[in-house]
Amino acid sequence: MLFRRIYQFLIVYMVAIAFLWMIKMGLSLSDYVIPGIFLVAETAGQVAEEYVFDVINTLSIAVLGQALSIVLAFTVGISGRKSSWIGSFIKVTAYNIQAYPIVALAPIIFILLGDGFIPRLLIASMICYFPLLLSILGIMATPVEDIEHFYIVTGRMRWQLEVKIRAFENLSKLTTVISGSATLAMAGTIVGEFIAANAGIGYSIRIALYQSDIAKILVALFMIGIIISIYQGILETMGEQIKNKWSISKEGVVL
Amino acid sequence: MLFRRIYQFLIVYMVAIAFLWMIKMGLSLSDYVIPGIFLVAETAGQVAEEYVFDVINTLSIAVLGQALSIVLAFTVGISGRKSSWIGSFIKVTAYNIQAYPIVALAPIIFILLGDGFIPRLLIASMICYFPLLLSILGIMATPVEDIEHFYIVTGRMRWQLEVKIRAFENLSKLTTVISGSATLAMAGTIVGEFIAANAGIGYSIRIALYQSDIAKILVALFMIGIIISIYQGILETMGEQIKNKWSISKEGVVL
Amino acid sequence: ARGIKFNYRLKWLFNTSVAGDIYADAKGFFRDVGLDVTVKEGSPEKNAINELELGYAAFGVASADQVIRALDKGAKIFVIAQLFQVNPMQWIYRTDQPEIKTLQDLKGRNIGITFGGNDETIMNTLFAKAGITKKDVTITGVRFDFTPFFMRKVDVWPVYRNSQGVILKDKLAREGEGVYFFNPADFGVNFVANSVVTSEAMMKNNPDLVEKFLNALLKGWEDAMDPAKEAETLEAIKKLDKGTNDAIRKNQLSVTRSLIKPSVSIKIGTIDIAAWKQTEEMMLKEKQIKKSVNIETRLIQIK
Amino acid sequence: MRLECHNLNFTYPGNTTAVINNLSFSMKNPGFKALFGPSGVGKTSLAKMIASSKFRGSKDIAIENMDTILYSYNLERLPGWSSTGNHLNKVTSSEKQSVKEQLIEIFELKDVLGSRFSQLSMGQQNRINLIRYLLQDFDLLIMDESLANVDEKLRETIILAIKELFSDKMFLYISHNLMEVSKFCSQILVFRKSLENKNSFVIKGQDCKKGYLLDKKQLDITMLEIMNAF
Amino acid sequence: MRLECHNLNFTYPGNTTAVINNLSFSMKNPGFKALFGPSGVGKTSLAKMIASSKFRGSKDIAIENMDTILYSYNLERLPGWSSTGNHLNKVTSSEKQSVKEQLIEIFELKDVLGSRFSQLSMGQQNRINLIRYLLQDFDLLIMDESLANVDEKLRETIILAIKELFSDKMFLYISHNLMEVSKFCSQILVFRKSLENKNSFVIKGQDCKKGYLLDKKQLDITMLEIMNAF
Ligand SMILES: Nc1ncnc2c1ncn2[C@@H]1O[C@H](COP(=O)(O)OP(=O)(O)OP(=O)(O)O)[C@@H](O)[C@H]1O
Ligand SMILES: Nc1ncnc2c1ncn2[C@@H]1O[C@H](COP(=O)(O)OP(=O)(O)OP(=O)(O)O)[C@@H](O)[C@H]1O
Ligand SMILES: [Mg+2]
Ligand SMILES: [Mg+2]
Repeated sequence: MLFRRIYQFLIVYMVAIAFLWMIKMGLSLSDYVIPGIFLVAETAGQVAEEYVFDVINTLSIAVLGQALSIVLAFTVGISGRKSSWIGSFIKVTAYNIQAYPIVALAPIIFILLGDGFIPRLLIASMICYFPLLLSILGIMATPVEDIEHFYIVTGRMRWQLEVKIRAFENLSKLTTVISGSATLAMAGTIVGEFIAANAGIGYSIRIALYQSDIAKILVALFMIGIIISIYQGILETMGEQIKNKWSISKEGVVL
Repeated sequence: MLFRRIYQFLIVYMVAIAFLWMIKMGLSLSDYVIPGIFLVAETAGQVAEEYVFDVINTLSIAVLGQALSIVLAFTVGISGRKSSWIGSFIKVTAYNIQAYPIVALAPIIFILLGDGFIPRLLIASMICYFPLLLSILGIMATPVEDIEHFYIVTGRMRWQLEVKIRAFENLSKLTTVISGSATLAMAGTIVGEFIAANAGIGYSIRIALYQSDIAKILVALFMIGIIISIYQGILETMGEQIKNKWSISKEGVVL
Repeated sequence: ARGIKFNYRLKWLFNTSVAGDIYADAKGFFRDVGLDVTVKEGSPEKNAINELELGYAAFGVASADQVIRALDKGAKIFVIAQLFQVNPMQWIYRTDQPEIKTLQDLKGRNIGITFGGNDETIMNTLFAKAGITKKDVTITGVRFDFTPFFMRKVDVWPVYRNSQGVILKDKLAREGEGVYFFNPADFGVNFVANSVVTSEAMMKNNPDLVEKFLNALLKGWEDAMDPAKEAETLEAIKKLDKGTNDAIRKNQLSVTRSLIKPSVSIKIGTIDIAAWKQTEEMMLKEKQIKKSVNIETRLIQIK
Repeated sequence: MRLECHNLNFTYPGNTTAVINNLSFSMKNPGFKALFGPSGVGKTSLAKMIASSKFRGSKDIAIENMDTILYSYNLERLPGWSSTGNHLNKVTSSEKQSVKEQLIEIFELKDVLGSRFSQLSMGQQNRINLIRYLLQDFDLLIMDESLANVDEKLRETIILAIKELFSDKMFLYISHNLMEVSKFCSQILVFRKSLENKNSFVIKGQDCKKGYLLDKKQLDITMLEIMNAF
Repeated sequence: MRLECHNLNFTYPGNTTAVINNLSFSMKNPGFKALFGPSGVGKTSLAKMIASSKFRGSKDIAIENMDTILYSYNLERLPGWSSTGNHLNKVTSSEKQSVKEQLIEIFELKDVLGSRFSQLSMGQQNRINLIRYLLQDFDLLIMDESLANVDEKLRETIILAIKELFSDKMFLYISHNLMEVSKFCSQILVFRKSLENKNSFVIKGQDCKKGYLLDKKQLDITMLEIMNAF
């Protein structure tokens, strides 16, 4: 699974690069528009080591940010699942904050929080939480009648139980979304670093862009891709294990 | 529903602004850091009309972008739903593209597509499609055994039917995600404009940022919020209607 | 004692164009006068003037347009030193195009402008000066990446002369292309660039501290711009700016020198009052500010 | 204890014909009562109306001395995250612990308490679901085909045990087994198809108790009576 | 046509005791065969094994002259986006059109063809599901409690009609109704509880056809035989 992810990424990356180089040759573009193979290799030699550390730095924030956004999404998703006034109010708030491009909010965030670690984390989780929220809202707002009936009529239904039932019945959807959101957390962290940090691969990308150094960017994208593939692979394996542990292979699977 | 959305947004906005103004007074900050009520009102008078057109311009792209990303998410989600090699390959591709911060890809997009309408649309749908994809993947990868059994054993199962069954059984989750993704499309379009366009509210925000004009940004955020609320409200109403038309209120709802 | 602790917020990322700030810190000039200064990188989203007001920083670097705009909106700040004597915001174009010798030579070209940026104000002033209307030129909005210039979709592209300008020149040279720079100052338009700012409260309550800080900082700049200390300066920069190669850094430093200290006679930090007034006028004309802010009252040249 | 309907009507929204049409009947005292009739005649609909708080207290449905009415049906599921035994414990108050043990014995479920719900056979699922309802506080329990997938022998054991253990409760039993209904229920409401429900009959059943001696003749008469009412 | 098992074994993964343990039996010729036994004994498990392509062709299960084996059960649902009538049409080939009409008549489903599946009563759901299987090509159709929620009268009509209309097919009928199984099936595999299935019996049933005259004595004997095998 993990290996598959990695070599599949390598294929994707190679195809994309080959495509770029075809364009380069086709239009005979110079190295400063699209860097050639030697320039990329040379740049890789120069920055690879540094970028590995950057990406790992970024990943560590992304992991934190993802954890935060999972908590956030569940909190909002659970409290916003009802179609009551307050539920819809929470949804409106959550949706609106999302609608604002982070770049527009960034100045306000800096005014409120200063710079450093916190805004970087906040931006990462703001970008990551919303897609999670959408799925969780969808799942949490859909009753599982044949299980919930008993608890409702006997007055035993608590919101925790309701949430547990709906989460369990949609376990595979949830694990798909959560492990998928890893890439969002990563993208979010990079954006956060791009505008708010002085460390991480997002920061390095900003510098490379300022220097208009596409070769560095290609190297950075490669590093990001590899690390994401590994992280994603690990999450998916974990998701499988949780599914197998918490639930149990359904009857239909055995026979 | 629609009205509720709008006045709920107004509440959220007012609370946020009031909070900012409390900070302003508490720390006695100048209009440059946080603009006061008069400056915001004055700025609103100056730019409101222009911004309304900008936001509508942006919305029109967002609607297109959302449509595109729904198509994209379904295409990828449906072809990536199997756990086969090719399914996982498609997923890896889709995930990786997502992981790359759009700012890093922007130069490449520009090389391939030039600037103007197409990259703006592309960036909007790239930001919007992924959360949709995650939900659709989750839904499409989960069999509905008690319905699918018949079609499988009688050899009548086609992928179209499988997709239709799973979509139908998860209709309310899908409509939640799709109408929720409107805000993502909007945010995506704004980001696209921010980095790649000469029109739209994202472009206006960029100019305001260059001039550190927070008052303009607050006005822009207000416009965006209002339009999003309306768009979202319309989508939700449509979603309800589709649900009511395609499916039928379940037994349990009546009794 | 560790000294008085505060932050100093730069305008932009660590690179050669902040050589003096880096040097003063690296050589312990602040420590020597009993100050514990943290020098922080800047970015478009981080604004030194905001940080002064919020107390996140005690000193900062801001561009003249930021200063004037903030004053227009009631900020209480003072400019205590002007770092760039010549604005690094210039335009690059290839040598296979005719050189721009008079402003009239701008006609017919495709010119890049960052809408909302300083370069727009500067270029508009130049146009007004030369009587050029929007019909005579093609204006293209500029973003952060140079692809349109590389692809020759835009002929004349705005750059920071001492950082990006050097890098681009080098890149094009590798492909055998030469470049010119178009400097508005050569045509009488002096739009002030980065200056050191502090808050009114600081000026009032802690004039000693301001003086100590500024002296240490300017000492850093003087040394950093001293050709004799080039190796040391480059060494200090390299520690913070790994992404650039040595040759480029060296070139950047020499260009920076010409902008910060155009001649030996000019003391670094000298506030060019005339240029400030011209800047304010330009902004007023462009309706970037509503009223005159009497900029000269906010400029304090500390001896 | 009394359950009565007076000219009750119900039509599903969007439908033209009423499912329940002028239905009147009366049932009283604890014990097993049945709803019996052809498939699709409206038994489930009536049962849900009785259990629904929306219809409680309306003048069409009169309920006396019964506060808690529970509706259970054979398609219910238990949550999947732990064993059925655990779930059973969770919903049993401490004073009902011994009843629980007794019921598990009678329902022959000892061996499957360690399994998840999805691992049970259909009949086992039916039984575990019914047990948890019996362990709740209720005055009237509606069992909508709750034992449909259990074999006849065990079903009889279960019904007799319930009647004995919960002799002060009322049960509304919906089943398609004519013999069973005739044997064990005291009153049987027979629905007639495509006629006005008004003409529905309440027929007296044999109401057999544990250790009963079957009067075959009487039973045949009851069954015949029901068949005729059909 | 022949269906045979030789010392068949099956244990669910993770379980310690086998569900099917050294089971051997043989059934042949078209008609109604039954799987009968207490709840949880392994009927569904065996049925799924027979239908599963994984076990086809293994030496334990021998199937002769039957290519298509379909497994149907009572919890299946039809898709919800259009009426059950539409869905039925979609899965019926043109040459089976008339059989379809006939079956709808017999199954008493005319009135509900315009309704969505979720609007049907349980017995109606059972019936519409069974009809669509009957309209497919098959040699052996397994009906796992497929008529569990249908009333006895209609169930009899349906079974008799199926036997008449599909006289060249084999059916494996799983039901908890002793009388029904004894009456209408030609061979009944009786599962015994908690003993080795090896000792399972195949008992000859009455195999009544349409318009039958019931030999009550014979039936009682069969039923007794089954009860004893239990
Ligand atoms: N939600 C609904 N909308 C419309 N019609 C419905 C709905 N639910 C049930 N019906 C119809 O009402 C009638 C009675 O249904 P009900 O479920 O009460 O029957 P029942 O007596 O319980 O039958 P069964 O024995 O098959 O379970 C049926 O004809 C059914 O099609
Ligand atoms: N997926 C599974 N995993 C583990 N055990 C299972 C699984 N499915 C069924 N069982 C067990 O296997 C046994 C036989 O189940 P099966 O469903 O075959 O019984 P059945 O004869 O069809 O019963 P019923 O008449 O109640 O439907 C039961 O004890 C059940 O608990
Ligand atoms: Mg019913
Ligand atoms: Mg079974």
